[in-house]
Amino acid sequence: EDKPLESVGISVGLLGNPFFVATIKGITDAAQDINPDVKITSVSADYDLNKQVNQIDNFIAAGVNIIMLNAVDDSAIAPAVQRAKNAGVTVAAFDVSAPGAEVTVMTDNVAAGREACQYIVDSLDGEGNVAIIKGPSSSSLNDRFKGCSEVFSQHDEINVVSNDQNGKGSRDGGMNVMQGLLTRYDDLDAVFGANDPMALGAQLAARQFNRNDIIITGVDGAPDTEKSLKSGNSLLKASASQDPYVMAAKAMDLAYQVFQGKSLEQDTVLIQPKLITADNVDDYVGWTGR
Amino acid sequence: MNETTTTRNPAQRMAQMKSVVMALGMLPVLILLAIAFELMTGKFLSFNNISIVMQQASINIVLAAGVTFVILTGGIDLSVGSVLAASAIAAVEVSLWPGLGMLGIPIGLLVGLVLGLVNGVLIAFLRLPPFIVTLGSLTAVRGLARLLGDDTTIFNPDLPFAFIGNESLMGIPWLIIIALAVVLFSWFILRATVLGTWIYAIGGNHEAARLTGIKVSLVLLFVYGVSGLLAGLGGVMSTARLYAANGLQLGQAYELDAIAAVILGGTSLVGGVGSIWGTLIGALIIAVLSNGLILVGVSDIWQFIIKGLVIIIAVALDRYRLKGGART
Amino acid sequence: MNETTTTRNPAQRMAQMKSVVMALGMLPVLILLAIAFELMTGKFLSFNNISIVMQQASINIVLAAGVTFVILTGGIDLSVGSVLAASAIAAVEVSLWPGLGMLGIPIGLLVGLVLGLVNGVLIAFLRLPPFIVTLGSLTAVRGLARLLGDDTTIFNPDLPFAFIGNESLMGIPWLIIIALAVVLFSWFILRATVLGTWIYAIGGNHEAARLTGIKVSLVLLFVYGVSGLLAGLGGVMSTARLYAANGLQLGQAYELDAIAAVILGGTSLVGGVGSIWGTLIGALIIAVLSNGLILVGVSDIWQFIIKGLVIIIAVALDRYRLKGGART
Amino acid sequence: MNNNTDPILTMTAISKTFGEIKALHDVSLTAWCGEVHALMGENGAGKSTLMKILSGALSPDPGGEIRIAGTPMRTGDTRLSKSLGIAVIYQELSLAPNLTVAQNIFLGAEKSHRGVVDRHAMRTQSQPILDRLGVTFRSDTLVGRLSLGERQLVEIARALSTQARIIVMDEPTTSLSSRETEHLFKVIEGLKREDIAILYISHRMDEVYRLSDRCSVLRDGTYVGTLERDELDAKRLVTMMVGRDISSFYKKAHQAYEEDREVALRVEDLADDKVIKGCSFVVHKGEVLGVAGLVGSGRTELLRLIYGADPASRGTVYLDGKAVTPSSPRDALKQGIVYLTEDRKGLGLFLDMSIVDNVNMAVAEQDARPGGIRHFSAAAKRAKQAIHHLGIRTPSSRQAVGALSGGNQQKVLLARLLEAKPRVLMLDEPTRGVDVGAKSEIYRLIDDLAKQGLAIIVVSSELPEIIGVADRCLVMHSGEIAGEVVATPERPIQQEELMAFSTGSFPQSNASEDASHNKESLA
Ligand SMILES: Nc1ncnc2c1ncn2[C@@H]1O[C@H](COP(=O)(O)OP(=O)(O)OP(=O)(O)O)[C@@H](O)[C@H]1O
Ligand SMILES: Nc1ncnc2c1ncn2[C@@H]1O[C@H](COP(=O)(O)OP(=O)(O)OP(=O)(O)O)[C@@H](O)[C@H]1O
Ligand SMILES: [Mg+2]
Ligand SMILES: [Mg+2]
Repeated sequence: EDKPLESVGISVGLLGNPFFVATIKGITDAAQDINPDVKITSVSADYDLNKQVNQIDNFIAAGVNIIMLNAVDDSAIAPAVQRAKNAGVTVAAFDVSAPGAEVTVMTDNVAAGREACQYIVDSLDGEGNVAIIKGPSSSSLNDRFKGCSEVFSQHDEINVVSNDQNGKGSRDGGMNVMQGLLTRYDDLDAVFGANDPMALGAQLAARQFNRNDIIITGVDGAPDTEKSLKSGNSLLKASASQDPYVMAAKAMDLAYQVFQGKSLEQDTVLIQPKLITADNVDDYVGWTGR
Repeated sequence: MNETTTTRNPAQRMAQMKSVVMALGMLPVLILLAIAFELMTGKFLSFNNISIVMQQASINIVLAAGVTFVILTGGIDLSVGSVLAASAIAAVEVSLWPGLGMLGIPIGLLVGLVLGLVNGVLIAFLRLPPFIVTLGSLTAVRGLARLLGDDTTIFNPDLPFAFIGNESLMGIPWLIIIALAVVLFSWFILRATVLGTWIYAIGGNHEAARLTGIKVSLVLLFVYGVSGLLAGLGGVMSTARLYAANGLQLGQAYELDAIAAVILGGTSLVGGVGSIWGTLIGALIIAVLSNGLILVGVSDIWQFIIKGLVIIIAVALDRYRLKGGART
Repeated sequence: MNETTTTRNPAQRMAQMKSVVMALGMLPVLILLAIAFELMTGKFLSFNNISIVMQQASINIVLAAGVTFVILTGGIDLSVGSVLAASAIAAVEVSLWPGLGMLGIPIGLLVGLVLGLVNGVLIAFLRLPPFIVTLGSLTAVRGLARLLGDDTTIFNPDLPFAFIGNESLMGIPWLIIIALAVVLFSWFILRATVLGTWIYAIGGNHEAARLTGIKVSLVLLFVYGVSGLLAGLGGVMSTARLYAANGLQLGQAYELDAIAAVILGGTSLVGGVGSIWGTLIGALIIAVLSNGLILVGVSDIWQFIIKGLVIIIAVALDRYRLKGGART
Repeated sequence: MNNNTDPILTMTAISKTFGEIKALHDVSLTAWCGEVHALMGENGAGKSTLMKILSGALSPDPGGEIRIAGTPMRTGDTRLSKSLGIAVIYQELSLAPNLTVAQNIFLGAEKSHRGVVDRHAMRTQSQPILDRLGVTFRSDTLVGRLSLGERQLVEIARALSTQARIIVMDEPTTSLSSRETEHLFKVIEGLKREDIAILYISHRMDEVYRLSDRCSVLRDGTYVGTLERDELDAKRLVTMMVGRDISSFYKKAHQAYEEDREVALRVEDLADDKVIKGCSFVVHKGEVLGVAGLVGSGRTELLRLIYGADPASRGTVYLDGKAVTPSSPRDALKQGIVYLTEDRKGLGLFLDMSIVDNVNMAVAEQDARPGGIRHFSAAAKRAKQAIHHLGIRTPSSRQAVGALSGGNQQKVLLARLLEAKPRVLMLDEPTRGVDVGAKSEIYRLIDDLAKQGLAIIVVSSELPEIIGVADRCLVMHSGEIAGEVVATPERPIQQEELMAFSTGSFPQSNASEDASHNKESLA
């Protein structure tokens, strides 16, 4: 006899990000396949650990069956997860790992950073001046930064001129940082933005400076990236895509199995990113392609 | 003579009643909200949930108490969120010292106090505008917190003072006890001491306070120091709850919540008018809204909209209730 | 009589000089900063970079101009960031209408104006405190913006009015032209019209203004309407620059930057004192700092610390310069 | 009395500059224990500035010296001055409106045990002082709820509560009626007996005659001279103050009271639910109606109701026979009713704005060019005229009003009102803090306006002023009109009549009888 799935609570880093909107859609669809009347509450922690802990406590109080968690911090969330488990709630982590979660489904962000920056290295034939636009410190952005730095440091002729500017994870921030970088360095060859909004902002700045020779890469494969890649004159050449919808839906399915008391063969799933470029973008399904 | 005293008696009674209503402040709104959420969910007024709400409110109560002191003098403190972050980082780092981990508490408090006093010196002795000074330290202290914490989350799963965030004394969580103690302490200072009278006097008429020989600068130093100290306490509480701190994200926009609690509680931004009980109720209203809306299962977007509207409606009700107030 | 006039002539000259220095306000700080960054980088004072700084400042200038009106009456508007987001979302959505895309501009402005007027009605006619009302709408309008934009980033790579964000008129980017036009317009209203005098009067002494027969409510409605309208304009400008808008992230904390520009520019939070030129310089200081620190290559963390300190030092210098100033 | 002791206070060579305005220039002043030393001078002469330097509220320019009982005092420190026994009643009241009367009285010197306030002690110790001043409000009332005169009494009580050796009174009676003034004078006599030195600033000659042992005069920030009590003489004083001989003060030529004159303003059963309990009266065209009463009797509140500044609970105001009952000050102004507030700083002026802006505030709209653009030259002209007519002492018309002396601020406020070209003029304490020269200028103005057919209501706490200026006088007592007194050419209004009504010692019925009796005797 199956336990009925009545309610699910979702807490994500920042709801306004289309990426997380897609994850919520994935979770909602998967949950409604199980029970069309399931009650789903999704909240945004705005990258504030205190807030996320509050939300988890509130979910516990509300008596949800499953908490779908996109942790603001991949280690410090542990006590709250433990509380939820103690209260008999199933916790599933997606996109970011959470210690103690019964299910974890995430993109390999180190690999994503690696792929996006390998593309730069290849395009520059292993030599040139490059910059990294950081985001606000969060585990997925930090992993991408790590992967990218790894690749760049393996090539002696690649000169990283700047890697400590914060594009705030947004178009606006990416654009402002890129404007500064372009004023400062006349000979910049390529830029890696740790997520697509910052990469797209960097593209806007490069256009303004008429630096149409610059190579920009990002991570996400967001709809606006897709559109840019398809436009034919995109400076944003490649983005290591993740699939938030599939990732989150998968996490939901696994979490339901745990909720039913089944044991999983594999409780951690690492999804490999796929580099999309102008050449393969037409085959790309995209976040909203379902 | 006789006539005047008799005619003034009912007036006096009216005035007394009014002052009771004033002291009640937003309490009716808080009660209404609680009843509404209980009716909608059937889970709100459980002992357990009330305790959760109070715990969630506790840090904001502590911050808001400090900000109440500042606002009563007619100033403002925008830096409490950043100071909280810096103190929390310091507290976690110190808690990692082998054997001396409990020092995290006094050091966290000290960091808060010192940062608050720096604000205070700039405002009280250099006479700089509080808004700009604390906006500056909102930014600078945020940078400092990141620097202290190496721009990452620092974590101590064996935090020696974790009991503060997770345990109870006779069924009442420590966080709640601390928050209420802070409120009582603030109430005592404001209500019963000479210092409290001076704080109100400075907010009521800064120039008059100076002319009567009140040490305005020292009083201002005190209020910003207290605000910093309580932000430091908030940092320690947050650490005890989370076992961790992050220089960039922790405490972001907390100043707005704290100020909102103070103003919702009826304290005037101009200074001189208000009470700590109002602040307590204001902070509880904010926490009840956050908790209740999740219990009801309102979506995040609508939570924003409803929260904003409820805040406005609450003061509108309050204004209506107090109609026909004083001349000034 | 003669005697008094002769002894007072130098006094008058001094007073004039002082008022010039007052009007200059923070200009010396701005110039110092610019020179310092030029010396450090050799690239700051290029025409191109100045143009970039001004472009980056433009949105904040427009917002801060609106907030200047509000603060001059002694009020505050915390909602400009959220209103900007809502207007930007509306502008992008309308720009996607086939053939009618240019309507995005007026609709964006209209959304801002209407939201500003809602604030205004609550403050002017229901007499609610501006801080709480605009804090409420900061939250509620943020929710509205997310609702309008379906809680995601909406974008339009073929934005019909993208020229505003990316093209120039006789070498001067449109964004800069718009920002300066707004400053001139505000200057004209504040300086040359009866309405402007009323705005200062209300900020100077609200009750006296009422007793002098000034239509206080209408003036307040006007200032919050203008603030909303200019936030709407900021939304359109942001859209034209980014080709995209996001209901949750866009405009976060812009209100603090706008208020900081106003206060740095010497406008008093109490109301009644200040000028739009000060606001312009305040906004430029903030933009110069952000741009210059990136040019110098200061790390993100230190940018925070330095920005905060420079803001405080700037007002401290200003205070020192004006020492022994007016009675108030 | 003070022959063989050292002076308690000597101020020597005190100068003070604001920017480059020299407010005081080498002023010296001496005071002995047990004397009342009056300080006189025109508006802006520097009296308040000198006293603020004594209290430490302002720092003098270097060079001067203040000695208390022979020992030099560090200047610019309010705490120090206070601890040396200097208490000040400031001209611009310095009370915290959000605190109670008792809290204000002991502000900065709270009764306490180890930092904990002893409310009971403060209440019980403030009550005798308040009783001595004959106040009717309680010590736990919020100051923000008091009328201006009542606030002045609190300010006085504060100065009396300290163990002062020197008490400075900067125009303490400007908002007090004769009864409170009388109380104050008794207190001052008591203080003299206790060997306390009192520095007394006033523009009222009669007070100076009555109280002072000596009188020093300032003019344009310089010390002119000191007169001993037996040398006091109005003409001489005025000459010292103004620097020239003002031959005669303005004396009103009373107009006969005519029954059949056209009624301009009629007030019927006007009341609010707090203070005013239903007042009815008329004002005729060309008539000056005085309103007398004790502090807190509701005179201000009555005018505010007529002006629409506070909501009335019942009653009607008729203008030229038409019911108008203003709903707001703006409405009243449109009808041609204007009101001069008694609280110039709190409710009247825009202290950070220039004289030009302050004078033109009410008329800027009607002067404006199309599109609401200000007519700057018209505004400048009006301001210039006002400065000239009322003798406002200022370096420039663009001076911020906050930097003017108290009396000059009052003139600026008056100028604004007169620009509005009213039909009914309501003046609440119009000469509050104004010097003798300007005072007679204002009386002349009131008379001229009355001759032009305006209906004028003057509220004043100074009985001689009311008697001098009014054709007819209402007396208020606890929110009601207790009586009416009419002046005739043969028989001017008597001070005693007004006093009797205002203390409520005339029963209602008698009062109206008395008024009709007056009218009969007229016919
Ligand atoms: N803070 C200030 N800034 C500039 N000027 C000032 C300031 N305070 C006083 N003054 C000027 O100093 C002069 C003396 O002012 P003060 O207030 O001492 O006059 P007063 O004799 O008390 O006059 P009144 O009888 O009107 O009260 C005036 O010209 C006044 O404008
Ligand atoms: N808003 C208010 N709330 C409560 N009491 C008030 C208020 N306004 C005035 N009063 C009281 O009403 C009474 C009358 O005040 P009003 O100002 O009319 O007196 P007044 O006759 O003009 O006296 P004064 O000479 O002091 O100006 C005073 O006792 C005052 O304390
Ligand atoms: Mg004076
Ligand atoms: Mg009065």
